[in-house]
Amino acid sequence: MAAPFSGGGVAVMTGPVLEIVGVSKRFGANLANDDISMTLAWGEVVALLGENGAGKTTLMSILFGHYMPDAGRILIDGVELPQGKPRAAIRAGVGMVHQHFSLAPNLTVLENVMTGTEGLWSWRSATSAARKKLLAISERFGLTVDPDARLGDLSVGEQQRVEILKALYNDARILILDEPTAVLTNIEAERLFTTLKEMARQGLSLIFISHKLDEVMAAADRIVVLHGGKMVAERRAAETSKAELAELMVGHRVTRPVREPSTPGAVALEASGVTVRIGGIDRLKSISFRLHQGEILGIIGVSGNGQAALAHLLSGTLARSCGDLRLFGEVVGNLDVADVVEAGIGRIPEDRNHEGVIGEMAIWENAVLERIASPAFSRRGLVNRKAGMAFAREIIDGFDVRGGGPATRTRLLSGGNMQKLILGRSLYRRPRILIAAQPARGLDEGAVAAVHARLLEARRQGTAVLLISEDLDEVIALADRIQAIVGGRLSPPVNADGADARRLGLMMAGEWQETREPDHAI
Amino acid sequence: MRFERREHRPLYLLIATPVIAIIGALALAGILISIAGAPVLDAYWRILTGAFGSRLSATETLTRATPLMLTGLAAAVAFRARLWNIGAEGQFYLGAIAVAAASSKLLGNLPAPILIPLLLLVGAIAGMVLILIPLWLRLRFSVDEVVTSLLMNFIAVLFVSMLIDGVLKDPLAFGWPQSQSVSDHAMLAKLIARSRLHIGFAIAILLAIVIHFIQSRTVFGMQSRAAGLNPAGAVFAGVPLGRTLVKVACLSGGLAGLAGAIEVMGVKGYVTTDLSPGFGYAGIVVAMLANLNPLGVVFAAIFTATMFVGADGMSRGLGIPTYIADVTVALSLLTMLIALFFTQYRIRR
Amino acid sequence: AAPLKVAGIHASPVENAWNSCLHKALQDAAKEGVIEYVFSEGVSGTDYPRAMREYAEQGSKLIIGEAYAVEKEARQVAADYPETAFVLGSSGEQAGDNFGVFGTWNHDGAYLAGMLAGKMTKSNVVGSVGAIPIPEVNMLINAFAAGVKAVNPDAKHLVSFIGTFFDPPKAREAGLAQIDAGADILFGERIGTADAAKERGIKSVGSLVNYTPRYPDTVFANAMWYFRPILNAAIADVAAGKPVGRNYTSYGLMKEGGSDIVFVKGVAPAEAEAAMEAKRAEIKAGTFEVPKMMEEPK
Amino acid sequence: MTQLFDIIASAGLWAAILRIATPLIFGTLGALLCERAGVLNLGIEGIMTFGAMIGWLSVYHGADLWTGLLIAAIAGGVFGLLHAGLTVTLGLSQHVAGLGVTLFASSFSYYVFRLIVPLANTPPTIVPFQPIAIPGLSTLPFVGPAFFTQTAPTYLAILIALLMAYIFFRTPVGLAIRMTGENPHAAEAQGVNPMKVRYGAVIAGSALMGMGGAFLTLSAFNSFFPTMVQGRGWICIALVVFASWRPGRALFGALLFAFFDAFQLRLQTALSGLVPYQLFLMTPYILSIAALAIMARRARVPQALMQPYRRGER
Ligand SMILES: Nc1ncnc2c1ncn2[C@@H]1O[C@H](COP(=O)(O)OP(=O)(O)OP(=O)(O)O)[C@@H](O)[C@H]1O
Ligand SMILES: Nc1ncnc2c1ncn2[C@@H]1O[C@H](COP(=O)(O)OP(=O)(O)OP(=O)(O)O)[C@@H](O)[C@H]1O
Ligand SMILES: [Mg+2]
Ligand SMILES: [Mg+2]
Repeated sequence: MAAPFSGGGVAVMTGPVLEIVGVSKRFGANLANDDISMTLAWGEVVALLGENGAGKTTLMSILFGHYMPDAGRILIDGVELPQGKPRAAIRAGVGMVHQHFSLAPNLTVLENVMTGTEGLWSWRSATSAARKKLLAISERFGLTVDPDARLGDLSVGEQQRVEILKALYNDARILILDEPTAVLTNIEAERLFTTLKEMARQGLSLIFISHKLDEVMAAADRIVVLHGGKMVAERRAAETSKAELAELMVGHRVTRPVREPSTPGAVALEASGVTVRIGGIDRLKSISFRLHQGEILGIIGVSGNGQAALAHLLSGTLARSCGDLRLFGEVVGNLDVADVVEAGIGRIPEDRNHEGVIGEMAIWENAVLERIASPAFSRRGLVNRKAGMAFAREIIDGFDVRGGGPATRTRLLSGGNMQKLILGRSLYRRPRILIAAQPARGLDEGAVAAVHARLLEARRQGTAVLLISEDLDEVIALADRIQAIVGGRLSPPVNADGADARRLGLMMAGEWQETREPDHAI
Repeated sequence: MRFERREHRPLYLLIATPVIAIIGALALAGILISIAGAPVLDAYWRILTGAFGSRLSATETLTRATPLMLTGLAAAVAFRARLWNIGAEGQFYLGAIAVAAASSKLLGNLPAPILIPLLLLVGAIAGMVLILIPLWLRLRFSVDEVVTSLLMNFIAVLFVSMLIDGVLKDPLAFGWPQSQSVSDHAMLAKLIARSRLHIGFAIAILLAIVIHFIQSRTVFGMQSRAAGLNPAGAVFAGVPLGRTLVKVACLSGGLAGLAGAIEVMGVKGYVTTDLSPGFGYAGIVVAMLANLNPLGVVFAAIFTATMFVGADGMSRGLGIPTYIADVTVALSLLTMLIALFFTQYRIRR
Repeated sequence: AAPLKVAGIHASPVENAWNSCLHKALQDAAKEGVIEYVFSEGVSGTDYPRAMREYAEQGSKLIIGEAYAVEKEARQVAADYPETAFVLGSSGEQAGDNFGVFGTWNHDGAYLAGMLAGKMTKSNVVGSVGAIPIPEVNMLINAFAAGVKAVNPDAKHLVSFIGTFFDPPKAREAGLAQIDAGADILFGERIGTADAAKERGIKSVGSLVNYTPRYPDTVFANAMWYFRPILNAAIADVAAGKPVGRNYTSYGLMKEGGSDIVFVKGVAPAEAEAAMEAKRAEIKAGTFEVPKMMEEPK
Repeated sequence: MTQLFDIIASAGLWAAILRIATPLIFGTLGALLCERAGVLNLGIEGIMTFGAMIGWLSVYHGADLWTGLLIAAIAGGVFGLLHAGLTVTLGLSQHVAGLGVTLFASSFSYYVFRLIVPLANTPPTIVPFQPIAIPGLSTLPFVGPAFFTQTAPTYLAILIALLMAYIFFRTPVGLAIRMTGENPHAAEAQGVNPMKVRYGAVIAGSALMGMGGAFLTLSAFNSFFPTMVQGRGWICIALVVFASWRPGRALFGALLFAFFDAFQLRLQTALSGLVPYQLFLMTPYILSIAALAIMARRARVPQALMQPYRRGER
């Protein structure tokens, strides 16, 4: 069957290209997909929307054959797809761009693209024909890459392109993109959507997953909303609004706490001209900021622009190459984690599973690990288990951590509860400074509200909060002042009260020069 | 058929699986025994009595378990921190030769109460030195230590072979490549007279208890566990990763070196290149059987030695090939590995 | 009398030539009803003392084996079991009443084979492949070299040691290396040497057991060693209740019938064979003694 | 000095190098194939032992030599299946499973051998592979006797090395194997079943190991005896690293190692042990570690080596 778009002309097709019928999937006790049915028409762009954990990736993985559904069928052009066979899906014209890249850094672009595209048992790879085809596709859709470059040497944006090229190379007629813009800069994201629209015009059918409502409204023809594993709504883009979508996603109206006006105190943390270089690349380029007690300073930006380096620097896990750091007016040298904890800096890491907790250890161990050397939890190298358990219990009670006692393995907690545990251990001692990186990422609306309330309470009590977040609404709601981070540089701060999304968007695109205005706060 | 991770490990499984594994291993060994034409039930009985049926067999089993406990602890300590030390065999030999060298060339004249602890320390340090090379390569060049520590084994044994053929060669050994003997007063006292069981056995058990204590009660134990389970998380929580790994490595290499030292000072008295019938490798087996638990290592080592000594004696009694002993041990390992897997996973569909 | 309970403990697999000498003698004695024979093979150094103890406890009256790798411990075991007689191959001395030793002195045969080889070599280079330069191996190789030199003072003699007792492919490689270095007759102290000779179509001399049936056109002479005389002496001592704590080596000498040369007639020149036979008679008569040179051959 | 030169210039040395290298070539290629698919196979030592035993036993019981070699390959494959079952299906830690396989396969070989072959004065023998003089080439001076008078399996080993290089870098299945070793998730996403690829690679690789073992008893020597593999398997594991996972370099590495071994034996004959032979034997290991240290920087190690792939687990 020839790919319809490869003819270049606009053919007319009737009936859906893809039908998902009654798909269910259970992980342990967790029903990730609950009897989901949806369709996709030829040349259509559908956005799949839902909170984290709503089951979007799971549904797409089932469609692509990574997971076996517990129930349900997938039809392509009316023909049922065998379950659990990515190869069959590829053959039927499904291409998938994964949420986490699946590429081999040691192989070349061409090799990455070619894998699995020929019959395994041929005596020769048709390399030159493949290169020609790859170049043709990349030219046609404006996705330029060097076919012979080693993949590991490419930038994230280029790798994303390779992911899409891989799908297109297989003559995909249905392209699934799982959060394709999560790691892209705004400009890259815009370019991507231009390309995607062009593909749709040429006859490709697309499903993309995104948390960014603006993108969804701009690019999708139709929007499907999942909630708690169920499909809860389906809307034409023209007939809905961002507000409606938000409510559909969450399932109910949630009132987030609001920031009350306050007067910030003394400067708690000051950076001037700080540069962080990792492996020859400047992740932070001479950044400066001041963080006051009793205020929340929001750092916005598209991920991958230096947020991680900033958070790690202030968390004591990264050393700076040059510049000054002052804590309460005193210049400090390179901080390690012990110094940071000692200085009363609380930390909420960006990646809670990877850094925030050690899943196989008990809750109490995770609660005390960062302060295990302090006399509160150990003496002469011996762990005071009793004190640790008591501390954990206080956090569990005080921060409403549900899902287990102090001795429960932390891995068993859900994301939101894990986050509450981390929040609890950082805030319990009333830190003077709190570094919060994406504190509400991956949490459902209720948990988000709880986290926000905690952050505002900390602010009220005089803690200086540095909030690093990609979520503009969150930052606007919480922060007193906002700075944008782009390519390792920090914009001058703006007052949150006067800021709107459009202007912040421009800042995140690096265009603060034009919008510069006097800094009121200082 | 897929495997799904268990969220909870029911107690009955933890108890039942090793039993099932042992039964499985014995059943498979039984097939081989009956192929050799020997009565299987009699063979099982002889394995038991061969390992524990007399004062001799019991002390022999425990003697053989001693180095296994120490190399088992060496592997367990390292593996728990995800440091894949496959080099216990080399560390064992280096510990052994260091003791022989120190005793014959340097310290031999010291009185026993000073000499013996000093020699044990020397053996342990030699083991540490050897493992620090792969660890350094890992920390400095991110070279995986599985292969490097494995390679160090061969270098170590060749090094020992060179020494016992050269500077450390015993001139009284009629040209045999063997090291000079450790002084008589440096030999470890016997636990039981007229047997080979020496106080090294008690030292090994004591160390297992100490290490259990370290792992479960100390800051270092908690930190090394964290480092093993999730390095990034450990770093974020302020665990000094490099330093922790160095300490773990020293503990692991030290235990393996000590195993060599104790084998020389407790049993053999001098070093040859066949001092170890693979104690270093068997230690990995023992550690896995014990699920990396230090107290479990004591039992796993005794179990392994029981299987070996018992099956060895059984083969002598029934006149079937001696190699059945190694086969039985290997089968026990394989069945135990599979059984342990099913304590962590269940089959789904 | 009831047959004596004898146990054999072999550190190597019994295929190893030396062990096979013991094994065969013991099996023969068992067949004749003189003894009851049980054995273990491939017993590592760590396990060897245990095997000794186990047999002692199981009631074996005489234990035959090899103490080389466990000299110290073997004597310890013997001291612990004074009721059991131990007669082990050893480079050391006997100990106490119940620990006897024997060496493997088949150097007479090696000397005689050397006399044949010295007259046969065309390249005037012969070679020996040995295990490890221990006294008994040295003595054997030195005797072969002495035999060669006795009839052909100009001949060159090459030596290599493979560093282990049982690694035939390695012995073969060592043999090939010597052939490449010019040798045209090889003395194979170790099994595997003759394979090299066979491959290159040259002649070779065997040691301990008769290799001629295995390599018919290659091995023309063997320095045989028979364990039976030693075994018989030990059995007799045990039966008579006499202490076995003595050195049994001499029972393995040619003049005692414990060793000899076995050769294929007509391969060596007739006069060489005649000269050799004359020497053989002298040795048997005790009028000629082959020099015992224990130092490492160069 | 001239002595050294004589040794190096002798055709016998070079012929010996190829001969000593052959089992290493087989074993290294086998281990390399497994590792390229992401599976470390420390079962190699035992698998080679079993191959040596079963290959010899088959021929001893009347099979012809090639059948013996084939049976050794199949037996190797069966142990590969065991290793794959433990490491691919169950995802157990690869080095522990591998050590288990080695422990089992070697002791099992000795046991079977002792059961089937009666005790004898000297090990029973078979007629091994005979050197084949390649017409035309074998009569060339020096080069002929050095390189073109080997037994058939030696030529086969070299052929397989070249073939494997071709397969890895020129065919779709080679790419699929490499992708699986680099990132099984990516392979899966492109319709390549990483489980199947790993099974295939481990079984085929283990079959090569079995053949390497069989070479010892069917060509290098003519009988089997316990412990005859003598650590050659571990050397192969080192050589894979030394070869930075490339078949061509594996060939070179095996030859280099064999050079040290052959040279050492000859040097001993010539110089009677002025340099401890252990130093020579150590060299390849030290070189391997050095190579690893240099290469790890460039991160050419198969990225998914030793990482179990479990479907649908994240
Ligand atoms: N392999 C798995 N094993 C166990 N649980 C899983 C697995 N994959 C997904 N889940 C669970 O299924 C649910 C749905 O996950 P899924 O990845 O589909 O969410 P999502 O909507 O894609 O979220 P996100 O926006 O974070 O990508 C979650 O609760 C998740 O924890
Ligand atoms: N890879 C996995 N394997 C097994 N279970 C998982 C996995 N990922 C998630 N789970 C389980 O799925 C459940 C939901 O996980 P998820 O991270 O989606 O929580 P959540 O819905 O975001 O939590 P909350 O509602 O508290 O915010 C939890 O019980 C978690 O333990
Ligand atoms: Mg969620
Ligand atoms: Mg997702």
